Amino acid sequence: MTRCMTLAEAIDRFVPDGSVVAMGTCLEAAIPFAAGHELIRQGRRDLTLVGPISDMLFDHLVGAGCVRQISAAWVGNVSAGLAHCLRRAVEEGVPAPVEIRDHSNFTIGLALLAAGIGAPFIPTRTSMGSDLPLENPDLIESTNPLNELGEPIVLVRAIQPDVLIVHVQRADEAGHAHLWGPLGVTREAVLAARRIIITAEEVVPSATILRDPNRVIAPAHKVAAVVEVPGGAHPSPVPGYYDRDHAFFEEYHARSRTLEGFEAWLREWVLDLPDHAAYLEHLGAARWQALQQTRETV
Amino acid sequence: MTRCMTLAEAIDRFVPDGSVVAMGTCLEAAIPFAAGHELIRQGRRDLTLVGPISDMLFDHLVGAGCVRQISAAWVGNVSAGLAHCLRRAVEEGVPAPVEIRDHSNFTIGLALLAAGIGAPFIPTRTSMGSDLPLENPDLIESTNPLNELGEPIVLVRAIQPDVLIVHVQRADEAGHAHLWGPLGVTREAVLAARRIIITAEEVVPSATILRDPNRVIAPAHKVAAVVEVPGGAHPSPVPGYYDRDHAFFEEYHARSRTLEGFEAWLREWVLDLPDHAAYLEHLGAARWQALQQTRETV
Amino acid sequence: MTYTPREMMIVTAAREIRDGDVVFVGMRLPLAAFVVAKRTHAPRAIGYFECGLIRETPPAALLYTMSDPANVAGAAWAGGLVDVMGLLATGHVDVGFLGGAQVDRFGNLNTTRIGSARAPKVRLPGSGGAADIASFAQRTVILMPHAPHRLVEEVDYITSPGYGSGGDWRTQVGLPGGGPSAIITTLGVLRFDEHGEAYLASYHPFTTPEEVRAKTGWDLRIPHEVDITPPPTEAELQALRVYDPDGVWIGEA
Amino acid sequence: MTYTPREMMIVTAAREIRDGDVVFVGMRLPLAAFVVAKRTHAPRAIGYFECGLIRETPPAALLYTMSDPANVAGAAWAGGLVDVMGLLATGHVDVGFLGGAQVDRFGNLNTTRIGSARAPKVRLPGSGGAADIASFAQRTVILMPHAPHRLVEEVDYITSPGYGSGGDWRTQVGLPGGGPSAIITTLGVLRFDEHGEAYLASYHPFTTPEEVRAKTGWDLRIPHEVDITPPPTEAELQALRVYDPDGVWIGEA
Repeated sequence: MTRCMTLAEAIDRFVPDGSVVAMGTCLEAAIPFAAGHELIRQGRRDLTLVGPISDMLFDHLVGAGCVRQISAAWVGNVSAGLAHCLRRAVEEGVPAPVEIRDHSNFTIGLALLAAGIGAPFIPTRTSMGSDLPLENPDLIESTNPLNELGEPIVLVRAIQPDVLIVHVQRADEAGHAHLWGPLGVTREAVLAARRIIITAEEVVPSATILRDPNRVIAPAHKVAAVVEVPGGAHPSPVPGYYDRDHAFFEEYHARSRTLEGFEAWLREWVLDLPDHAAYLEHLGAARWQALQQTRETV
Repeated sequence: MTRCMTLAEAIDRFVPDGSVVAMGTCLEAAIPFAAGHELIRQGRRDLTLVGPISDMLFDHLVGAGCVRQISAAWVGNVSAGLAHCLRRAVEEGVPAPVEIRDHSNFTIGLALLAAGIGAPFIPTRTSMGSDLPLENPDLIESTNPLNELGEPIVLVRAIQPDVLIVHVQRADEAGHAHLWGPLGVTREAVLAARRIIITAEEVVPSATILRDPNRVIAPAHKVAAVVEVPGGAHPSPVPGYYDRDHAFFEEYHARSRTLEGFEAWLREWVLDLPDHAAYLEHLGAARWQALQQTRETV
Repeated sequence: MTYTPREMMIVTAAREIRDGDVVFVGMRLPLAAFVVAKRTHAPRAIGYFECGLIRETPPAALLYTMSDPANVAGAAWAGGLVDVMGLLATGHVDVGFLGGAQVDRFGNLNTTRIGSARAPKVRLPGSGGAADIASFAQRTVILMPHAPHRLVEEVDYITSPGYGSGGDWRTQVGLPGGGPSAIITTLGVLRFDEHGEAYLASYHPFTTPEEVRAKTGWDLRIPHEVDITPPPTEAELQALRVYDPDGVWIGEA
Repeated sequence: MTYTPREMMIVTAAREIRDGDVVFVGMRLPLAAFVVAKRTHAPRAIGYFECGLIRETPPAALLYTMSDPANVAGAAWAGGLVDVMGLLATGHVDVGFLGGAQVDRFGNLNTTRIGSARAPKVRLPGSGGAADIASFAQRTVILMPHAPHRLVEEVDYITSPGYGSGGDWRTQVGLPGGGPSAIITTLGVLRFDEHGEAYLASYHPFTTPEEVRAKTGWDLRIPHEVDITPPPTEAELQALRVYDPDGVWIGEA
C-alpha cells in the first residue's frame, strides 16, 4: 500500500483550517519548511502550532496570518535573534493577534509525552516559581498527592496535535521512516499526534527501511501521507544530507524586520513559487550544492 | 577512560546486598543471565528485583535466596510455564519469603519513566478495576485533578533502581553501548537507575559506537562498569548474535519443579562454575555454535 | 480432516481478527493465532508486541517468545514497551488477546494467584501486559482450555478486568476500552450479552452444549439456538501447521 | 594582548565549568564557552544539548545551533529532548548556562516579554530550556551584556527563577536545583550572598566598579575588596578564536 502523494495534496487533505499542528520537533534540525510554506500557499487559517523551539518557521506562519495560537517554548531565529513577525502579532496584532501559551522545552515535551501514553497530565518540578504557570492554563500548580507535606508540583496538561509534520532522511511508500540525528520531541510527538505527515529527502524501497526497524521513527499506520521533498528542510540542516544555511536565517531576519520587508520576502520565497522544486531552483544550484554533505553510511 | 572490569568485580563493587536491581528490561531478549548468575555466586541477599517480565532469571535468583522483594509484571518461564522457585517462595516461604508488588507491563514502564524524568508519579487509566492497586502500594487509586467530574485515575509511583544491569550487543570501554532489537523498558530504565552495569557481547573501539550515536542506549557517564561477556545473555537471544535456546528453558522448567532438582541445577550451571566462560564450556561448543546467527549488517 | 481441540481454539481465535485490525498479540498462543489470521483472511492485520515491536508481516519462523530474533527481522518498528503501550492506551488497538488461569462469567481474568494473599495456593506469573490490554483494547478475546476449575464462579484475583460485576461497571471504574468480546475455549465460543455476562455462542463440532455446561464452573447460559463452531478450514489448519510443524503451541495442553 | 568585552565574558563563563562537570550547554554563547573550557582546563567536561545530544568531545566546527550536523558527528549519545531533560531533572547537571533580556538582583531571568501581558512592548522568544535549567541544575551561570535596561530592579516576567525574592524562596516554592552561582556580564562577575542577592565579585580589567554600578539598574552592592577578573589567557583566547574565526559569537554585541 502506498501513502505517497504530493505535498499540496497532503496539506490539503490532512491539515484543515483550525488544526493543531506540531512541527519542528527535532529543534533546529530537519524543520519541515517546505510543508510550512505549503500551508502558507494554501492560505491555511486559525492553526494552533505546537513545538519546542521554532527556528524561524513559526515566524513565517504567524507573519502569513495562518496562526491563532502557539504552544511552544521558544519562537525566534536561533542564530539571528528575535522573531519579528511574532513581535508584530503580539505587540500590534499585525496581521492578527496570536495567543501564546508559554512552555519550557521540558514541559512541551511532557505535554506530548502525556498525550502519547494516554495520561491526562504529567507532574513535574520544572517551572515552579516562574511566571509560566501563572499565564499558561496548561501548566497547573498543584500539590503532590503522594507527599504528606503537600509539596508543590506542576501538572503539565497533555497536548494532542491533530497532525504532526516531520521531515526525515528517508521513508518508504507505506510510511516507514528513518530519522536520525537529534530527535528532540519527535518520539513523543509521533505517539501524541492523531496523524502524521512525513516529508522525506528520499523515498526508498521498504527493504532499506526494514533492515533497521530500530531507526523507524513512527508506526506506519499512523502516517497519513508520505511526500518526497528533497531539500524539504532547507534552510535547516538534515544530518547526513545537508548543512544549515546560516545566511538564509540572517537574510530573513534582516528583511522581516519591517512588515513590508517580510511581505516581499514571503512573496519571493513562498507565494510566488508554485512548489518546493521552484524554491530550490530559486535558491540556485551553486548555493544548494555548497550545503550538501558527504553522505554518512547509516 | 576505561570502565572495563571483570563481571565479578562489577557485581562486587556496584551491587551490594539490599540493592534495588533492574534486569531483563528488553523482556525476553538480551536478559543478563551471566550477571544474574554472578549475583548468585557472590551470595547476594535482600535484593529488590525490578523488571517487566522475567523469563526465568528472577526465578533463579529467588530460588538461590537472593531476593526479598520483586516489583514486576510477570515472573515465569515464557515458553515453558510457571516459575517453580517463585511458587515455593510465595507459597511455602522456601528458601525465603518474597514480597511481590504486582505491576502490569505498562505500570512498570511508567514507574521507571517517572523516575527517569524526575516525576513522583505518572497517572494512567490502566489497572483500574483490577486487583493490582488493591495490593500494590505503588499503584494508588486517585482522581484526576484536571477533570471536574473527578474521574478515577491510578497514580503509578516512580521506581528508581540503584542499579540497572543491561546486556548489549557491543560497547566501548568508556560505556557507550549499542543495543538494538526489542528495547522493552530499557530506555526508561537507563534514565531511572542510579547507575548502570553494561555486559556486552563485544567491547569494540569507540569509533564503531560513535559513528551511530542514535543507537547508543545510555549516557556513558551513568555507566559504572563495562564487562565483555560473550554469550552473557544465553539462553535468551541477542539479535544479530544468537538465537534463543528454547530447550534450556524447558530443561530448567522440568528440573526446577522440585527443590532438590533446582538445587542440583543451580550447582551444575552456576555454583560449581567459576565464571561465564566455564558456563559456555559446560554448555558445549556444538550447542553454542548451533545458536549463532549470521551477523546482521547493523 | 482431523484437528485437535487446541487447533480448533487457535483457529477460532484467529477468526476474531478482522482484516486491517491492529492486534495486540502478547505471549504464547496468540502468536499462532496472529500468524494464521495473517496467512488467511486478514493479510493486512498489524501486530503489536509489548517488547517494543510492530509487525505488518508474519514472522518467518515459529516464535517461542515475542522477542525472538525472528520477530525482530522484518519488523515495521522496533521501539520500546512504553511506546507500544502508549499506542494501546490511546485507542489504537482493535483487538487484544488474553489468556489466564481463571475466568468468570463477566470475563474477569486471573493470572496472578490461586488462593488468597495470605494463603496462596498457586502463585501464577502475574499480569504481564494483560491488565493493560484488558483496560484499553477496543475488544479483547480470551483463550482458555475449558475446565471447571478455569471457568469459575469467582476468580481469586482480578488481574485483567472484564465486565467486573456486569452492567455499566467498566464505565463506573473509568476503563476506556471495550471489554471482552469472546472467550474461546477448547470446547466452544462464549460471547457476552448486554449485561456483560457470558453465554455459549457456539460449541465446537466434537462436543455438545451439555458437555460445555458441565465443564463450566458457573451455571452457563445456553441460548435456545446455539451454533456449531465452523471447523478449521484446510487453509487455516495448513497455516497453523506450517507455522508450528513440531506442535510447540498446537500440541501443548 | 587585546580582547573584546564579549570575549572576556565568554572566557570567564568557560572558567565556571570545572573539569568533569556535566554542562547543560543550551543555545548561542554558551556553545562557545563550552568549547573553550573543553580545549583548556576542563577536557573531561560533558555537554548536554536539549535537542537530544550528549558530547564528550568539542565539535569539530563552529556551531550556529546545537542541532547543527557538526554537533551530531561524534556525539556520545543522540536521543531525545525528554531524555536529556530527564537527566537534568534527576540532578545530573552540575552547571547550566542561561542568557536573557533582563535579570534582577536575585538572579531571576526574563526571556519572555518586556512589558505586561496586556501591553507587551517586546515579545521575546520565551524560555526554551531556560526555565528547566534554572529549576534543576546544581548551579547556573547567567551571561548578559551589561546595561541598565538588562540588569534591572524588577524583571517584567520570571521565565527562569533565580532566588525569587531571596532567602529560602527556592525551597519554599519547591525548586530542587541550587540556583544561580554567577552573572557574568561584559563588565564583570556578580555572585550571590547568603540571602541570594547579587554583589560584584570582580570587574573586568577594562572597567571600574563605578562604571559597573552605573550600568546596573539596581543599587548594586560592591564589597570593599573586589577583584579584577583575570584577563583571558592566550590559550583561552586562542581556543575561542580557533573555534570562531569569523567572530560569529565573539563579534556580536
